[in-house]
Amino acid sequence: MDASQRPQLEKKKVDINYLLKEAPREQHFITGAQAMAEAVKRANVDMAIAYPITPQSEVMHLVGDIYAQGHIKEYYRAEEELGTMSAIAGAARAGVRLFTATSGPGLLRGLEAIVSWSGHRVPAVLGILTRVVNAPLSIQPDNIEMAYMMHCGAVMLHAENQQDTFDYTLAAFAITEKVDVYIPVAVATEGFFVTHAKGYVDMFDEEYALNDFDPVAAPVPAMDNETPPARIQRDAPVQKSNFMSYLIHSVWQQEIWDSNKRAMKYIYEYLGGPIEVQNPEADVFVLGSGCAAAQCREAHRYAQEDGLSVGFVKVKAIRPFPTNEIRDALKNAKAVIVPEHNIIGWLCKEVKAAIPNGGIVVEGPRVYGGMTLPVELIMKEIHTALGLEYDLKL
Amino acid sequence: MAEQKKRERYNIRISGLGGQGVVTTAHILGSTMDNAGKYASLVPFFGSEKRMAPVEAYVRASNQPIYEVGEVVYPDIIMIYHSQVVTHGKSYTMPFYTGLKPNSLIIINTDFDVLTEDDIKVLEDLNATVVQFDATALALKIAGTELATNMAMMGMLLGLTKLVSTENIEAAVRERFLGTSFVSSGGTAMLDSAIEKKFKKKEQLLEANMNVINKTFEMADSVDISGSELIVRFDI
Amino acid sequence: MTKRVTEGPAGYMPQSAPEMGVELAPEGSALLYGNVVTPEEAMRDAAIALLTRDNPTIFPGPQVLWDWKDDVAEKAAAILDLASEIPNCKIIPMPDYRPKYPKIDVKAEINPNHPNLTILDNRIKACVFVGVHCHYANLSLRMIRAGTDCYTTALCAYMGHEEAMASIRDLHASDIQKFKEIVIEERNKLGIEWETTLPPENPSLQKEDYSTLSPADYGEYRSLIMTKKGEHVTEVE
Amino acid sequence: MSLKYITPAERFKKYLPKDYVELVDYGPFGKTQDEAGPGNMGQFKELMEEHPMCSGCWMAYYIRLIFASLPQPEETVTLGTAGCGRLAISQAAVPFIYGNYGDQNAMASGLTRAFRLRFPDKHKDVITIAGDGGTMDIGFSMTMHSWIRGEKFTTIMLDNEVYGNTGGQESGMSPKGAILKMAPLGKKGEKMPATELAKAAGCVYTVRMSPTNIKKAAKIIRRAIFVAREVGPTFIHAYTSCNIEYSIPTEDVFADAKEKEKTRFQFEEYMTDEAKAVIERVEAEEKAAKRAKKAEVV
Repeated sequence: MDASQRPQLEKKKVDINYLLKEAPREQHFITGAQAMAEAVKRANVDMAIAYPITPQSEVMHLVGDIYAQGHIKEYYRAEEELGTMSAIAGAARAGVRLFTATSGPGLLRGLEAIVSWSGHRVPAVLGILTRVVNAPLSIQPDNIEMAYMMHCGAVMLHAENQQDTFDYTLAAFAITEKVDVYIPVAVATEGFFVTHAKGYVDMFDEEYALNDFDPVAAPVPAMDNETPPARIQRDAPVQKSNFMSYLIHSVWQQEIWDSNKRAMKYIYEYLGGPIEVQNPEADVFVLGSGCAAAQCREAHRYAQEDGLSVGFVKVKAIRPFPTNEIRDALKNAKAVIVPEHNIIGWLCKEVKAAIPNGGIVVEGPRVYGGMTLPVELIMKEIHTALGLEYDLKL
Repeated sequence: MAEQKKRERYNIRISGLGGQGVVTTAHILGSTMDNAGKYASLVPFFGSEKRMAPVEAYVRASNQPIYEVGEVVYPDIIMIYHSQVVTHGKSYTMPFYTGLKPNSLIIINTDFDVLTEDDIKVLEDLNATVVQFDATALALKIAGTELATNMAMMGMLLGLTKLVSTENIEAAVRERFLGTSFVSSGGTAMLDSAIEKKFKKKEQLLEANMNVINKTFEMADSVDISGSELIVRFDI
Repeated sequence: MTKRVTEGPAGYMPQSAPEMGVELAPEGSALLYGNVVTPEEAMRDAAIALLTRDNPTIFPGPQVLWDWKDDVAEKAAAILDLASEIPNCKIIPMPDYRPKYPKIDVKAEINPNHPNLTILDNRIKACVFVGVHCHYANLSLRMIRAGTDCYTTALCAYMGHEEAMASIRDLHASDIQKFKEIVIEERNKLGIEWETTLPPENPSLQKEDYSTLSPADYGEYRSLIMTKKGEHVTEVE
Repeated sequence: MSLKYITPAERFKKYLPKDYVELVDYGPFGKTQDEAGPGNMGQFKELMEEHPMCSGCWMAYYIRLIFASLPQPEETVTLGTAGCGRLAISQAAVPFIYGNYGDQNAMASGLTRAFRLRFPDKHKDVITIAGDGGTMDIGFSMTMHSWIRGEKFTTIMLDNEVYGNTGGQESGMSPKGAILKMAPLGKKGEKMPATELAKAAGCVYTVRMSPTNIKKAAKIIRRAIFVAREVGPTFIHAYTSCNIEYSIPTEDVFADAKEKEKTRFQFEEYMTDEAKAVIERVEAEEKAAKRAKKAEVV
């Protein structure tokens, strides 16, 4: 059956600010996968394309269910991730609101298409439910795939928990569709630790939904035979010739990263800023994103209880990277501990590059290959940084 | 301290249209420098278009080894093989003098004054010298074929810069037409066979080319490129 | 006011304006040389540029050239009213965005893949972009700033353009009319005499005199000439 | 039928370049095949005129034919991928989507479904036009799965039996024994049975042909589009020689196409009953419209 013949649920269509800030909310105890799907349910999504991979599958199963219930107009299981991501790019040309999600190896398989989304001005929301990608095979949580995503031009948000997953996913739809942004927004959170774990999520009623997608308010024409010009090639192959400037590809790339930069004001508007800071006057900081931020938050609380001078920074936006905000937050820090769920320490590298005194950055603790990041490891680093003993056996 | 040898270094941008021998010139220039025991590096550039479409090639020539790669963005010599490069913007680099360094040399093949007032002002500010002559007519007159236009242009360049001797050039031209050396494209091979048909023997072809080069050396001798005049013109 | 974004040429590979720290103007404001100002201030500066610099030109884009939405006619009329008040103003359209083979006619159109061909050939020193989709407008404005000394004005229906010298956002037909009034005021202040005159039609539309035209006149394009139905060409070259 | 987006704003018409004005005045938008179809090529403003393909290119000719045969060019979107074809397709006055390597049928799947949900009352024709490499090698999985899913759009494979644009390498569609780049000892495997694969994957209308007859080729293109609108995936496997890589002298290109028609590209048309019903209905309607018009004139 064609999508247009399917019954659609009646919704109260409202603006994103109302959804995020005003709509009355009630607390639910749900998994991260549910939280992402519940956000998609309320985002008035036109089309979602699914392909299974653990631990993402849960999300797209649930999105399939809400499609069956009439919250989404079109949904199908694609052949594999490259096909999925390409189909998202094709559908985007028609001017519709889109969602898909993937994990680790799936992200890498789809990456050829994903890296071109920004340049092709594809406004879509991509869920990344992180997972190991290295050989040998594993399905465990590890967010190394985010390092590959960081140079694609896409906006990237990293959710700490189920609540963030719900809020960021909704905000992502609003951000990706801004005329001055119009590049994809990825919402990442840790597989299993968040996707399969339950947490508290304040949600508004599902009778509310985001306003309809407006294909006209766009920096590029929809290729729908309704929007001029007729002779468009939005994604022209541009190579040096006498009818192409030397600069054309460069200014195009600049435009993508400028669009990424322009997303920052919306991150302030919808997420209250790209970072969260606690105890800004502290000597030692713990800084993390995603699940690592949850571990840091806990460590920060233990430290407060012990009367230690420890501050906390949560990085919500990985792209655009909050360079100025982090530099400002850490300007008086004597040490910054950056715990991560991957071996290469991509966040650590970003933080080092962002501040003038990179030497204060403590690399780790890091865990990977599916290991949990115990708060005690962070506490040990805090104590070391403060010149204190911390007794941690094993 | 050992006396440091003065660095002679020319970064040359050659702009023309497909079929004019732009890339061939770059190759011969390279060989010429090599024959003279000096150094050269060249970067041909073909666009995706064909006949009468712009072609640019870049040559770096020096008495010392050359390390850098890529197109010449900031040239100190520009060679323009066709007036349309200037008048129709038929150049990858628009306008044609983009990036030109001060006190530089421009050689233009044209049968009329191509530079506009605005161009002249820019070039005067750069203290450039423009040598303007009808290389195509000269090639026709001396060698009996337009296909020797590139020889006239190259001869003028080498005559003005005194980078190498005519013997070095002859060796390079000989290598180009008598050797089994590099062929820059399928189109070039076609033109080669056309020009070879024109001359019964390859020796004749070589001689005709050398006559053009010798003539341009003579013409170049009469020019003072450090003079105050912006445009130097020749009657052919 | 420190000018942060100015006429070029800014160089081989300049930073983009957002990279330089320029942000889009908030609602109700405009950008002038990268600074947030009132729309009137920006319009006044742009008006002076259009009145005092050589070969002022308006580049209308697909969103105002094609009759696809209800408000197009009104905007088109307003743009022509504005053009009529700028002495010797030309209109050179950007009808679409594809890289056009083999080459655009620089007198007849501007193309986002190499806008400088048109700017340089026509020696345009002040221009207005209107109705061009934001992505392509940004690419064009950036290349123009990199390679030419043209003063750029962006009249944008959305959020404006950091890259332009003067950028007006949330544009309606009434804003174009207001801009026109400012042009007239500034023109009077400058003492420039001008009678309201529509710009000349597109030069490519001029009727060719077929009685004297031979296919050879088409030069390298002569192979593209095709006969119309019932027409017989007896002489070729 | 929406012609608005290709109608100039009244007051701007005289400021448009000539070729756009002519496209609007003499182009095939909103016209019938009798007014602006392949039979009249050269007498109306074609959707694609100048292109950077090699002289004598049979692929360029067939691409022109595709554009001239479109039932409604004003409601058509084309998709393609890397290869010679896109050089010409991108010069047509019909939106063209160029994605990544071989992903045209995956993109078309998303696009077609999105069109159907956005425009329930319109037929938007979606056509992928890609080479043999794009369709059968790098894009194989996405091509096959779009057919297996029954996606309602047309796939046209421009088969020149070689990777022309990258310099003449062997493709899955090259004939056995062909000595090409990356097959220095001759191709070992057989030419892939494209139309058989298409039928097995669920295409409801497939044709293999060497487009030597303009009228016939145009009819096939239109049939494939009409059937895709209503029934399911359709596929045209067309021979479009590469005269450069196979060294076919320009004057022999047509003779080569004729010869291939007798060998590897023997005409084969397959349709399901449902597809047949659509074709018969549409062609009867067209005939009736033609007759009515004739009567009107008389």
